[in-house]
Amino acid sequence: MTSSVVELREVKVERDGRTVLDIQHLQLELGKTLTVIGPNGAGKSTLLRVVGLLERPTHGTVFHHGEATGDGKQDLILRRRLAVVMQRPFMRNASTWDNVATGLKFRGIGGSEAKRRVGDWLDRLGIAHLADRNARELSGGEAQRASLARGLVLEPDLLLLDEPFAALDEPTRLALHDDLRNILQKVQTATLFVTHNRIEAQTLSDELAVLMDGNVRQAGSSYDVFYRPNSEEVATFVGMENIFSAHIIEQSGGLAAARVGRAEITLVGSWQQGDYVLLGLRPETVQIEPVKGEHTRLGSTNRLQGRITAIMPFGGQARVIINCGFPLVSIVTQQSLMAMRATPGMSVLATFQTAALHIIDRSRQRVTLTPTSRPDTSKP
Amino acid sequence: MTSSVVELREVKVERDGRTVLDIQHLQLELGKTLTVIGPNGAGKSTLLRVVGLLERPTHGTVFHHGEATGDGKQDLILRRRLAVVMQRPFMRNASTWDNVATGLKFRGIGGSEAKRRVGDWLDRLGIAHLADRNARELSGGEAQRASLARGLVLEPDLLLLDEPFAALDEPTRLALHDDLRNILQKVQTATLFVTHNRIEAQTLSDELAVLMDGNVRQAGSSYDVFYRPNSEEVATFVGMENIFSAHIIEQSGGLAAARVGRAEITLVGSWQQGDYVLLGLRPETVQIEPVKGEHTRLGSTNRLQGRITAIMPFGGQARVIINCGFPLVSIVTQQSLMAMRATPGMSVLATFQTAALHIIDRSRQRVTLTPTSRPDTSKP
Amino acid sequence: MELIWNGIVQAFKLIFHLDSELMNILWVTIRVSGTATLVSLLLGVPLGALLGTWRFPGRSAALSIIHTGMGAPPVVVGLFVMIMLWRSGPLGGLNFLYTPWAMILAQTIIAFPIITGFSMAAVAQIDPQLRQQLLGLGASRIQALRAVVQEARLPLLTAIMAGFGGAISEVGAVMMVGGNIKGETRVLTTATVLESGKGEFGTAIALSVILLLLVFGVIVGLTVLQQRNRIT
Amino acid sequence: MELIWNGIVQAFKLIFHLDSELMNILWVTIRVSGTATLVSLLLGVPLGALLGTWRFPGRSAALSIIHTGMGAPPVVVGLFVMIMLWRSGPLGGLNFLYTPWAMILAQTIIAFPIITGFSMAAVAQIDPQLRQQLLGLGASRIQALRAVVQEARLPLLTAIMAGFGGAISEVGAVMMVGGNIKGETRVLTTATVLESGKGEFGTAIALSVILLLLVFGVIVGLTVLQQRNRIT
Amino acid sequence: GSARETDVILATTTSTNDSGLLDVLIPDFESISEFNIKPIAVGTGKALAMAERGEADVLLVHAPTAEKVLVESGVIKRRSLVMHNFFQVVGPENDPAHVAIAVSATNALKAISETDTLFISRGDDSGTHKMELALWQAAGITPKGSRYQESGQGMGATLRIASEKSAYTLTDYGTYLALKENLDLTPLLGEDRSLLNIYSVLELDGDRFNNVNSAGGKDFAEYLLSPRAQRLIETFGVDKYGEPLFILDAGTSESELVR
Ligand SMILES: Nc1ncnc2c1ncn2[C@@H]1O[C@H](COP(=O)(O)OP(=O)(O)OP(=O)(O)O)[C@@H](O)[C@H]1O
Ligand SMILES: Nc1ncnc2c1ncn2[C@@H]1O[C@H](COP(=O)(O)OP(=O)(O)OP(=O)(O)O)[C@@H](O)[C@H]1O
Ligand SMILES: [Mg+2]
Ligand SMILES: [Mg+2]
Repeated sequence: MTSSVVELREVKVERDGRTVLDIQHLQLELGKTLTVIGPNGAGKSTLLRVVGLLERPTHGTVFHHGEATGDGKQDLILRRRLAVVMQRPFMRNASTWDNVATGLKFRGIGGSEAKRRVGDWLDRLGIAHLADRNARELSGGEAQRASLARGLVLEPDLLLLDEPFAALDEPTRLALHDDLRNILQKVQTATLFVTHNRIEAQTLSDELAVLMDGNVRQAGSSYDVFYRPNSEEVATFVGMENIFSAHIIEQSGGLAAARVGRAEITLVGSWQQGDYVLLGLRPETVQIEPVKGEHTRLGSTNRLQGRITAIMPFGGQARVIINCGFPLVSIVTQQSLMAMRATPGMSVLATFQTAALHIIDRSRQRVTLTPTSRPDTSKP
Repeated sequence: MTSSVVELREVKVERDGRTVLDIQHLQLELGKTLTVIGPNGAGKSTLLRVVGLLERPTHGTVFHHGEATGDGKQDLILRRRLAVVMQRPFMRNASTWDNVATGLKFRGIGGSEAKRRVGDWLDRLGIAHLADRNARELSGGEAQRASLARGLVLEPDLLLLDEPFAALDEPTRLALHDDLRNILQKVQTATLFVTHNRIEAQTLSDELAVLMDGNVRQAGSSYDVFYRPNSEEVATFVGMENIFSAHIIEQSGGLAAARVGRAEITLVGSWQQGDYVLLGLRPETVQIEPVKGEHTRLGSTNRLQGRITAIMPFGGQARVIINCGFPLVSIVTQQSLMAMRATPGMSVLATFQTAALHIIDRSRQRVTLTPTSRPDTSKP
Repeated sequence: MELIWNGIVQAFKLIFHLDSELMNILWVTIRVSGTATLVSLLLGVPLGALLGTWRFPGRSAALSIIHTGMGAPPVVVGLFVMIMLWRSGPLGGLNFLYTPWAMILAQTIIAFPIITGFSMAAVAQIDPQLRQQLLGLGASRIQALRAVVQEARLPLLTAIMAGFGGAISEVGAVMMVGGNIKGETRVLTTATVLESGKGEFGTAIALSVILLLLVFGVIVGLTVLQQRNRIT
Repeated sequence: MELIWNGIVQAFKLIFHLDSELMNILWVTIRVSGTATLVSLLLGVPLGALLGTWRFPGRSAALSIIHTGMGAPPVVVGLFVMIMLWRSGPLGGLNFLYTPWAMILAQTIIAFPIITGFSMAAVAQIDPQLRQQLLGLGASRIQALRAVVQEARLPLLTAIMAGFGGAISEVGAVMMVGGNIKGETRVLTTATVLESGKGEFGTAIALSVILLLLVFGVIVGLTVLQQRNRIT
Repeated sequence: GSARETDVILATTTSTNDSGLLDVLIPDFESISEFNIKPIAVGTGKALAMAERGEADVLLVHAPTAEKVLVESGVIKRRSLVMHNFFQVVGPENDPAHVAIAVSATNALKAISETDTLFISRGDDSGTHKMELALWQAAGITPKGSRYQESGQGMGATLRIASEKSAYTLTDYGTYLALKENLDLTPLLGEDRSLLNIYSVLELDGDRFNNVNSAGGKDFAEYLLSPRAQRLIETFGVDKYGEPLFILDAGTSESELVR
């Protein structure tokens, strides 16, 4: 067995009689990073607090390094091996330097050792010039950097990060991703990382868990979760905005023809005629083109005719809603929109690769998260 | 003249003798949304507080609706026409409902009117079920929603939003973008919007200002700022990670050949031989392919040979650093990496369209932000 | 020890018999200390809130004066008030000396700095950004002040308790300016001193117990109020 | 009014002549009230911090008792302490009555609930999430408590001032248990009462002024300390 | 501050202490004795209650009737007269009840009760209060109503109240002399046999209590009666008020005085 740093068994947290967290099983190993994503109020911060021994679960047990926790004295020793960076950067009314040194001081680390480590992390997070400033006067992002430095300076066995980059500017965020991934790989730390940022979620770790209403809805590699979601909710949450149920009408070799509303599409795989399958499609994989030419069946590209109902800006691109009997969302560049002179009401063909269709397989639903028993999720 | 809601003239804010904000001129009009981006500590929140009459500038004057502010009594009337949503959701120790109703109460709006409006906004932000809960017990994202609702419920003439979506989950964030844009367009509000999210910055408004070290470094349409940055700093900040200086060696028709380090590239435009130009290139426009075939000069596609020095995950994609004499960053899909069996040390061709090269024109630097006198920045 | 036990028993006897002298003393006590606390509250909480949120030159001197007031000995207060209220004194015309008004005045001078000082400390502890957020939602300065005071209601209640405690428990000043006149200005503390001076330790203890019960009752009442208001 | 003015003049005369009796009274005052404040501090701040952060059944009852203690009249405290310390009382063996020890005991009983109650209120006002964050950085429970107390240093200082003020300004209890013995247990307040009883209003006012100056000095000292510590 | 064999607790009345006499006598005593006197100034009632419980070693008080009760009960081993002076009826200068021309104290009280003038009683069970009550009784009057107020305080405060309210009151001479400068009160009646104010020293019976320092008490009592102390008492007040405050009584019996 690998060395498990944290293990949760049948952990439940209740508040005012409501269950806000309900984890069957969760395990975290040395050198691994588990990213937790989920909607607001899903229980992510609660999970973090429970894992960090800051809050006792109503039921169940939290194991650290194989030992059951819950004994005050023992817990302190275990807490000294971890570091929590909370969602909000709560700063002591003291200088930034003192704030970052707080955890070291608790551990009796002072002198040149503390000076070196604190100085180092202030530098890495670009806040060395703020060392002498009262931390209560820092800007939102500066405070979050200080909060992050305060945790990282401890070089813990277990690192618990609750949206640590939410207030950072993008260049810093990017630089920190690279930095942090390198550090975490080098220093054999187990990390639990909560984020709302989809790119971040896929960047910082391979393992991902989706928490919803206090339950782990899906767990696996980030590819697994983002490209093979096991339920409509997860699919929607990870950005598969287009979800529809298809009725297989014909099977031919590795391809099948299916009916979605009044439209017909091609999908990959072997199916029984009459089967119903749930399909997910990311809007960025849907292109639009002017209506022209023939409609080919069972090809590698699906073409659905529809009418544009709305065009909305999305970053440098645009989100286009097309009514093909059912609404289909597409994200396209401004350029291609201009080239087509697309306007609401216009008839267009929405096209997407057959390979871009994801089958949402509810049978893969599972609630425990044990890396060792995880189904094989090798990437394509 | 259009009706200016806010105007700042030669406003300076000093703290402990340091200038944290220095705005020559800034004007905000009814029905328009100005987005402010900039690194942490740039002074964005300070700007917001000054505009919101929460802080008096050390020098200069803030005008609201054409009137100079600074008189306590008059300021209250003006403050009643605006709403500030601060970066951190400071909640009163009261129910969520009461928190959202706070501003209405200050204005003496109660009864069924308040009930309708508060209920409406709680609904829109998906926190109606939290109405009776103490707002101090809300999760990070829930609190931010409440904070946003608290401002929007006031339906102000001037809306000041400081990173209001930072803690929201992505689906909610997306939905709110659309919602908010629609609302702001409908209800003739002037909006000042601070964000770190690049997509958000381009989605919510056309006008954008880049604040750095307290100064407006660039202002204009979001296309202008993101695709025609006027300095290295701005370029880097908006994501043009590749910036290099090119030496024109040959001009032929609308194309020019230039030397970058030891490599040679083609660019669009008319130049004098011997000119130096500063170029910016977004990593997502750089592709990589195996080394093969001929190297064509003065084509629409630039091809630079180099060696991969690092591959880092980036969301579902990967960031690849290629050494072509100078480092070049490319963002490519995992699939294309796999197809090439790319590994660090491997020789590759980095390719990018000539049209993807942006010329950074320092002569366009400007520090005032007056929408009416903005240079024409029609999109391509 | 036996003395204390007997005193407690006597206290309950006095209470249950609705002893008319005791009832009068109780009534004067509650009226005087209640009024003094109320006046101190109405003046002290706004002033404290203002001092806690508004930075101005000389603020720290003002605070030192308030804090000194918190430590001003009641006997000193009593002495000064008495001299002021003497017939020959500057406020002699009011004819307040040896009336409950004089006692209210003295107790207000004692309770006011306590309530002001602690209101100040309570309000200063609230994040100034909350106040900014409230102003940004359209609060007038007064509305913001009121809201900030509401945020600090827990320590403020403690301040009120301390102010009331300081007023009702005080004896030196009310003795001097009230005169401890039976049926008019005799309160629980002065009665306790009197009985103890007479060597009537049993009665003194009985009065002490009644005084403690009164304070306890008021405090439990305020605490319940505070608990109920915790989540509005 | 003239009386007050003469008193002030006399106060400065006494101070500048280093009047030996005054010096003795000052020394006893400072020793007794200083010790009582210190003891109350050492006991009250940790207890208050604990009550402010730790929720347990019966906490609200404990708070009510502390709050009642804040309002417990010094005369009552004096009476009970006296009875305890009597030769025939349970603590008679200590032979503390009519010594500074008895006064320290009484003043501690008076200052302790004040300091505890306000420490509680001050610490309870600190966001509980800050404490969680500190624990999450490896603080032991005691380290976290200490850090939280440090956060509340502003209102805590006010609490200390109030505790010291309560102790030094008290007269009923120290009179009873100290006996106001010249050269031994006479402090500024009891001396003031004595002089005022003798009709020596000038001296009484002089002593009052000196007492106020002493309190003011201590408070200005503490305030300076607080200002200096604002940004550590 | 631990137990000292030499400590002697002297329970005395506020008026004795306020007069300043003890500030003269105690240092003198301590200069010739190994004992250390701790004077505790309390109300007469409390002083007697302290004696009853053995909380004092020696008493200097002025409430003959109550003192005799203690002597009879055996708490007090010896009671000796030290000195005396006279109580005074004082009141506003215009003297609406014409107390100044009253033939006796009882007549004066009768006169006061018949006019519309306030009388302030100490009401604190002190020696002065007991005397006042005895006088009312002798006059056959039960004082009550709004014109009879009880201050429940010491002599000084009571005089102050009487002065402020233009009322009559009964006071010991020493306190009146000390305070009269700041009072609008005139001495109207004194030197009446019935207004005798007798101070006695009371020694506790050491055999009845565990911790009473009866040797120290005895030593101090004997000192008060000694010529050395009597000389100090005899001249006390002369320099300040131009007349002595107390008249010597050492060796005199009470019956001699009253007659
Ligand atoms: N009291 C103060 N004394 C000195 N500097 C201060 C004070 N308060 C704020 N600052 C500094 O002013 C600068 C601007 O702060 P501001 O909050 O406006 O930044 P911001 O652009 O909103 O940053 P962020 O993206 O991190 O929220 C920061 O560097 C901050 O540290
Ligand atoms: N004291 C409480 N009583 C009742 N419910 C509570 C209490 N505290 C928190 N909750 C609820 O518990 C749920 C989980 O909260 P948690 O902070 O773990 O969410 P989260 O997943 O971190 O959300 P976010 O993304 O917004 O930070 C939320 O719905 C929150 O409102
Ligand atoms: Mg959270
Ligand atoms: Mg900010």
